[in-house]
Amino acid sequence: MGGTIAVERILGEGGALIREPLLRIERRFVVYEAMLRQRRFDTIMMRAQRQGRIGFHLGSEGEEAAILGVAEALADTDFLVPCYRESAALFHRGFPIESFVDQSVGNARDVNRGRQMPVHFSSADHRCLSVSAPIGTQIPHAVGVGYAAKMRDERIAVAVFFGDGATSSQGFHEGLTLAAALEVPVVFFCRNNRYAISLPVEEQCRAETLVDKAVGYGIPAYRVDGDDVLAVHFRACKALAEARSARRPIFIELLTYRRGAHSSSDDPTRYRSEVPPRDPIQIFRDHLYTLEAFDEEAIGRRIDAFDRDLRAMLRRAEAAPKPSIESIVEGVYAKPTRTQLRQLEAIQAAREL
Amino acid sequence: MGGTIAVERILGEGGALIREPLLRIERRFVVYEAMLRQRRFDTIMMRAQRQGRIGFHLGSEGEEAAILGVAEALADTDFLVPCYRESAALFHRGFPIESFVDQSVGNARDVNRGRQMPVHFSSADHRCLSVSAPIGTQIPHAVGVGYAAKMRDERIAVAVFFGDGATSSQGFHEGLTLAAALEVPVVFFCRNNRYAISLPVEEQCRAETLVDKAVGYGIPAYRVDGDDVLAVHFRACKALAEARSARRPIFIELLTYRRGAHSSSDDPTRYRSEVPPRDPIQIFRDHLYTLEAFDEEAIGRRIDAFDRDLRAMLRRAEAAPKPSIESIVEGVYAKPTRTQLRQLEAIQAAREL
Amino acid sequence: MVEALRGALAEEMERDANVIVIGEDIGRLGGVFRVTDGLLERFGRDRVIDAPLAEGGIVGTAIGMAMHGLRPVVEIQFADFIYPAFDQLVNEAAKMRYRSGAQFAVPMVVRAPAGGGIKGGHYHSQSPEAYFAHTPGLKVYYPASPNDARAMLLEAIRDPDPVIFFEPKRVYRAVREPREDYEVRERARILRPGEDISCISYGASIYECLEAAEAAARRGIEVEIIDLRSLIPLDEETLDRSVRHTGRALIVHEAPLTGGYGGELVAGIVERNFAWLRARPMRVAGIDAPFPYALELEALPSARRILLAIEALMRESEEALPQTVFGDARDSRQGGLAAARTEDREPKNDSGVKKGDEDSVEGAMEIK
Amino acid sequence: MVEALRGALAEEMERDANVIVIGEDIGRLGGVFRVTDGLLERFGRDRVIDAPLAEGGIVGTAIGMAMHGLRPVVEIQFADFIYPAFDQLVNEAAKMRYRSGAQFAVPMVVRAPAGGGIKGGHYHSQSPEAYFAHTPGLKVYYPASPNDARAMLLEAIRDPDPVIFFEPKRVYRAVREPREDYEVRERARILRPGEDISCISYGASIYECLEAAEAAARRGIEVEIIDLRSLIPLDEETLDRSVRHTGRALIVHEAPLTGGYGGELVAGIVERNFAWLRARPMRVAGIDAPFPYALELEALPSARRILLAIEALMRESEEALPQTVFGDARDSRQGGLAAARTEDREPKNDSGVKKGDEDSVEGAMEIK
Ligand SMILES: Cc1ncc(C[n+]2csc(CCOP(=O)(O)OP(=O)(O)O)c2C)c(N)n1
Ligand SMILES: Cc1ncc(C[n+]2csc(CCOP(=O)(O)OP(=O)(O)O)c2C)c(N)n1
Ligand SMILES: [Mg+2]
Ligand SMILES: [Mg+2]
Repeated sequence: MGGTIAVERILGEGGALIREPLLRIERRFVVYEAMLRQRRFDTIMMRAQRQGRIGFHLGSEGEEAAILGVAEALADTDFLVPCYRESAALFHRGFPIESFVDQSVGNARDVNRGRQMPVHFSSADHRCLSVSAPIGTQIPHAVGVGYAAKMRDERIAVAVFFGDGATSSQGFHEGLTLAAALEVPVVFFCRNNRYAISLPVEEQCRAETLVDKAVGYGIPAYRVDGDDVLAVHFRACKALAEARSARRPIFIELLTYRRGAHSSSDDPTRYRSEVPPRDPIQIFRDHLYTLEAFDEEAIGRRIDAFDRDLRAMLRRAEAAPKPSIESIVEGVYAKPTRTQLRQLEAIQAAREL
Repeated sequence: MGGTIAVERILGEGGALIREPLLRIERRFVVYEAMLRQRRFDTIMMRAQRQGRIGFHLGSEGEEAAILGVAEALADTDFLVPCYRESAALFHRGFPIESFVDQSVGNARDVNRGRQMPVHFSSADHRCLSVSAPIGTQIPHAVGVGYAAKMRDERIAVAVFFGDGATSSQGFHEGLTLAAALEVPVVFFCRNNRYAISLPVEEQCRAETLVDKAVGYGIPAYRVDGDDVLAVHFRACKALAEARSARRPIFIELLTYRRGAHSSSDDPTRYRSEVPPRDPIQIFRDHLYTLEAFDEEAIGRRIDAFDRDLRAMLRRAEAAPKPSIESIVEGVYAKPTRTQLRQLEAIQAAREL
Repeated sequence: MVEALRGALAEEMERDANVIVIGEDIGRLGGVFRVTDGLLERFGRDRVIDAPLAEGGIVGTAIGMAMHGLRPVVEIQFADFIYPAFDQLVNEAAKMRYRSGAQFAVPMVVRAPAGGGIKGGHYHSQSPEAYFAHTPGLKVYYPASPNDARAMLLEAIRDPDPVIFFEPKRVYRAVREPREDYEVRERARILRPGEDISCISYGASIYECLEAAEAAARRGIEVEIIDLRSLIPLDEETLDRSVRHTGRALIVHEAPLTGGYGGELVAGIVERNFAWLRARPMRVAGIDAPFPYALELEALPSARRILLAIEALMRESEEALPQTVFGDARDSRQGGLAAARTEDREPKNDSGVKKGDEDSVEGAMEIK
Repeated sequence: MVEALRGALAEEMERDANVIVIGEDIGRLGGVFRVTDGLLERFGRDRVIDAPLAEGGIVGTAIGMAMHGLRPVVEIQFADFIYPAFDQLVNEAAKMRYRSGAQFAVPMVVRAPAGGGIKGGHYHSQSPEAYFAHTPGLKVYYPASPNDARAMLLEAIRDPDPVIFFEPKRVYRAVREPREDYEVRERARILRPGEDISCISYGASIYECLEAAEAAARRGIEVEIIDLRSLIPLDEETLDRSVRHTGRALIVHEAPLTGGYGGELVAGIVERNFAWLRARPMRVAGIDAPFPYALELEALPSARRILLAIEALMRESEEALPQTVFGDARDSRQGGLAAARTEDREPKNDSGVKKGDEDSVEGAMEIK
């Protein structure tokens, strides 16, 4: 049974390498910096939320290795199908952080036109599907995108993310069932951060591991230490390459831990008190210390600059105009209905009251 | 992985026993007779459908061993949660066949008051839940019944049936997830008859076996030759007993074959042409021949008598009045709504036109 | 109608390599109603997908396909089994364009045989269109005739938005008509012109309405029959023109009355045409109950029930206002309205109801 | 309202050992809105079940529980997440009693925080009541005040039928009132009596209606506000009495307009009270779009939009019929109706609207 699948690791005690990683040394610094930047980003955004400057935030504290290890392994042509916690992966593909901030504020510059809650990003330009709140629904979408790519004979892979809690959802079961039946180039990344809001994974699922679930679909599965960014990157590279060439689904459980609250609306002290495991940023740093070229100070300076930049972005986002009132009915259909136009008129009339 | 779980068998070549069954000799004759009766029942009902005397039928040809092996193992206090192919199990609990015939005709005597299609039986008196057409929905119901029994401290088990195709459904995934989390005394009987209407099980599911699916929920699983009634009975007895005492779910795959059409609406020649495996009735008969007390002729006479009885039941059912027009709105709610009463009036007025 | 649908699918699959069909038993078996019969042989397994028993997964996968360039046409075996896909349809497909600022769209069609009359009981008879009509972002089509089905399916596949496409299964084999190619473009169609009552319906009920209209005509009541064809978007013009002409509206659908699309139709008609109404609009609908088996014909809006409503509508508007106890009210109101409508009623050529034009197919269809 | 709901749950769990609660994060966390806070400690894990993330499984399991003697109360974390349970609710719970000839019933309550106004965007703001109101076999309750919530939740738990229980989450903390125990029994409630317009609503919109009514009153228009409380079954008497009294109906709800429950209300009101109407009924509803984030206040039926409708309704009924071009029509019709209604309007004590009776809570609630 799945419980016997070993957890893959590359980073050992004191930053030593257990096996050769696929991530080149220069890129390790880039990924590390991205992890730090994301941590800073979440901290500032969470604070902005507390100050009432944005309505909501949901961070990835503790899961940066799991997310960025995968993001680094993706080719530009691959699709990213996020859950909601993977903004770092989108940034890693070049999506401007300012655009995320605009989305969080919900201003007129937001690519989503202020229609979705913060953190519900999307970017067709970066081949990143649209985040939605309902859990697990994106999993079949990834299967469909993978199928379309296969039919169009594109040699790409689709990386879809979801949490441990999502493995109980309909989308998970139906997505994996269809993926196996349709033989699609999709890699399923299950971020097992041990909680679905307040429910520990052991109470979600009585199997020994979540990779056990993949067995039932006939999908090959791997367990990776999700706090070990080199291990995540290694397995993600292999799996994505296999998906691209052999065009079949692969399941990867990334074992990690949600260090922060579920979101800005959550108070985890109500339901847990355990000591968190070691921080993946620290784990990676131990390794980088063993590398001569590691210039921690330079990175620190850039992160501080980012900090200032982000604050400026927030200010600009707040200063930007709200979405136009027309945007409220536009784009529901390619062409608005008569009812929508009448409603728009009524809203405009009420505004002028 | 699941694929390595051996298929349990008791009936060997030429009717020899591979291991000692739990079914006592006298009861073997009873079960055999029930299998034969069910076969005859399905034949006659299918013919009645062809003649336009009933609107629909769905038989269990080839799956009598899987169904009756379980039915025989059930205690009267256990719950039966059927899919739609298990009328034999309900009859085995004492449900009058005439009542099924009334339901098939949809007359005023039908316990369901003519509201459901044929084969959508139910009997609270026999602790048998209500058949519904949507696939897999009954699986969580079984979990709920099991939970209620546990809360009420009843030492009973719940047997829920579903097909191979149903393992792709939401109800399956959610039912097994909840069953594991809530630790309920439910035994999941998956009748793998190799087809979901036209789709072979290999195309539904790429796992080697369906018991592989149980692994992902942490539910212990068994594979049984569903055409070997003694093996089915044996494993069902053990599992039901364990469910009753240890109050936990167990999954059993019954390997069988749907010999007939999916239902009276189906034409299997459109999608399959393979030679069916050996008939479970024949397999059991080989064994009964090795027993001295086996009186095949007496059984044959009783089946012929049943044949006549059934035809009489059909005639009586057809002669019985239709359900009352009031029944059309009664029982949607405990108390009809005003709209329903107005509708009833309009219908009555139209009738009198 | 089965042949018309099959022809439309084949034609569009031929024309556009991005069109694929997916559903349960649609390949080898050709669909339980044979709509997709022959497509597997012609277009191969990649484009004709026999899917596992998972409507949510099928629709969810089709959404993903549509987001990356394909034009999936999903078959739900019976509309009664669409609910496992409800979340994907309502929360995902319907909202995708809007929520992504039009970065993504879901050009997908979900076909589902709907309606009663085939002795299908609770789970092979439902008419769930109102659920989807209440979901902004989804279009809802419901053709009643083979040629409409053909034209509308082609338009639905080419539409940039997700379309829920209900097929009146009772009509699948019962109605045939010589093939004709035309555009529907989300317009309602006047199937039968009439002076007295605007009877608005869709799907298989159309045929009951036509039958009732024949009977009414024998009693001197001329019922105009409007087949909506597209529920969302709604062709308000055709409706309003007719209602203003007749002053009386009757809505007919198979789905349960309460909360059905008929409520929306009545509300909209009243909101837009109150001054023209000579009588309260009426609805004839399916009963507020799960679809029953033995008494299904009673549960359905039959020609008889429609005829009774037609008569009631004429009676009430000409003799008495409903439930009123004030004699003067009826009289003065009717007088007022009658006066008001003279102008509108007389010049029939301006009424928008062009008799015998290409939209009127009176008699062209035969029920078999 | 949170405390009222929590109190009702605790009271009923105390009284009846068969009552259990099940949902996501309802145990240790006490629910994301804290409605179930403290229940785990008080009633234990067997009766307060922190369920896996599977709404369909939760509801399906609750159905089974209800079929064998328990009284499950399900919490759906947000109404927006009820759709994975749609099949279980619509095809199973709703049909169980009917299809089994009353051998089985499903006395289950499904609680779901609904509605907008908390900056929840697409998926934390929806008002899906119309889907369930169109499903025979389900009851739909939608309390607006803490005491109603309390009374109605107790009644829902004791009801032999499945009840979908929407809670206006915007009101959870905003509205407090001194506890009062009374029966609701599926009756609507007149929150504010008025002569001129019957304004019918439910849920959080009630408060917008009240605000609009205040503003209207300053302009001399007296709006009667009716809180439906129970959508299914519907208290037609209270509605009809009020509409016959005022002759004008305004329906307000947050859900999108098209296909919303407002359509049913308008259709029913018109069907039953046509002769008494002085003007077309109007609807003020949420926009036909997924619930937006930044402009959510614009999307909602605000007091301003309601006030505009109130004014339009008065204007149209007194000055002109809508969209008509026939001067004589308006005049004669209005004359007729005005005459007709004199009798009904004058003896106010017979109108059924008892001012200041125990059903009128004007001013008792305060919005915080
Ligand atoms: C269908 C549905 N039900 C409930 C919720 C509320 N909810 C939001 S996140 C969440 C937990 C998700 O846990 P997991 O999948 O482990 O992801 P994580 O947040 O831990 O990354 C829940 C229950 C939802 N968004 N969608
Ligand atoms: C939700 C749903 N989708 C589709 C159907 C149509 N349908 C009826 S039976 C069936 C196949 C079921 O196969 P399986 O679970 O293997 O059971 P079997 O009939 O083989 O016993 C299908 C697709 C249905 N009843 N419900
Ligand atoms: Mg998690
Ligand atoms: Mg099968």
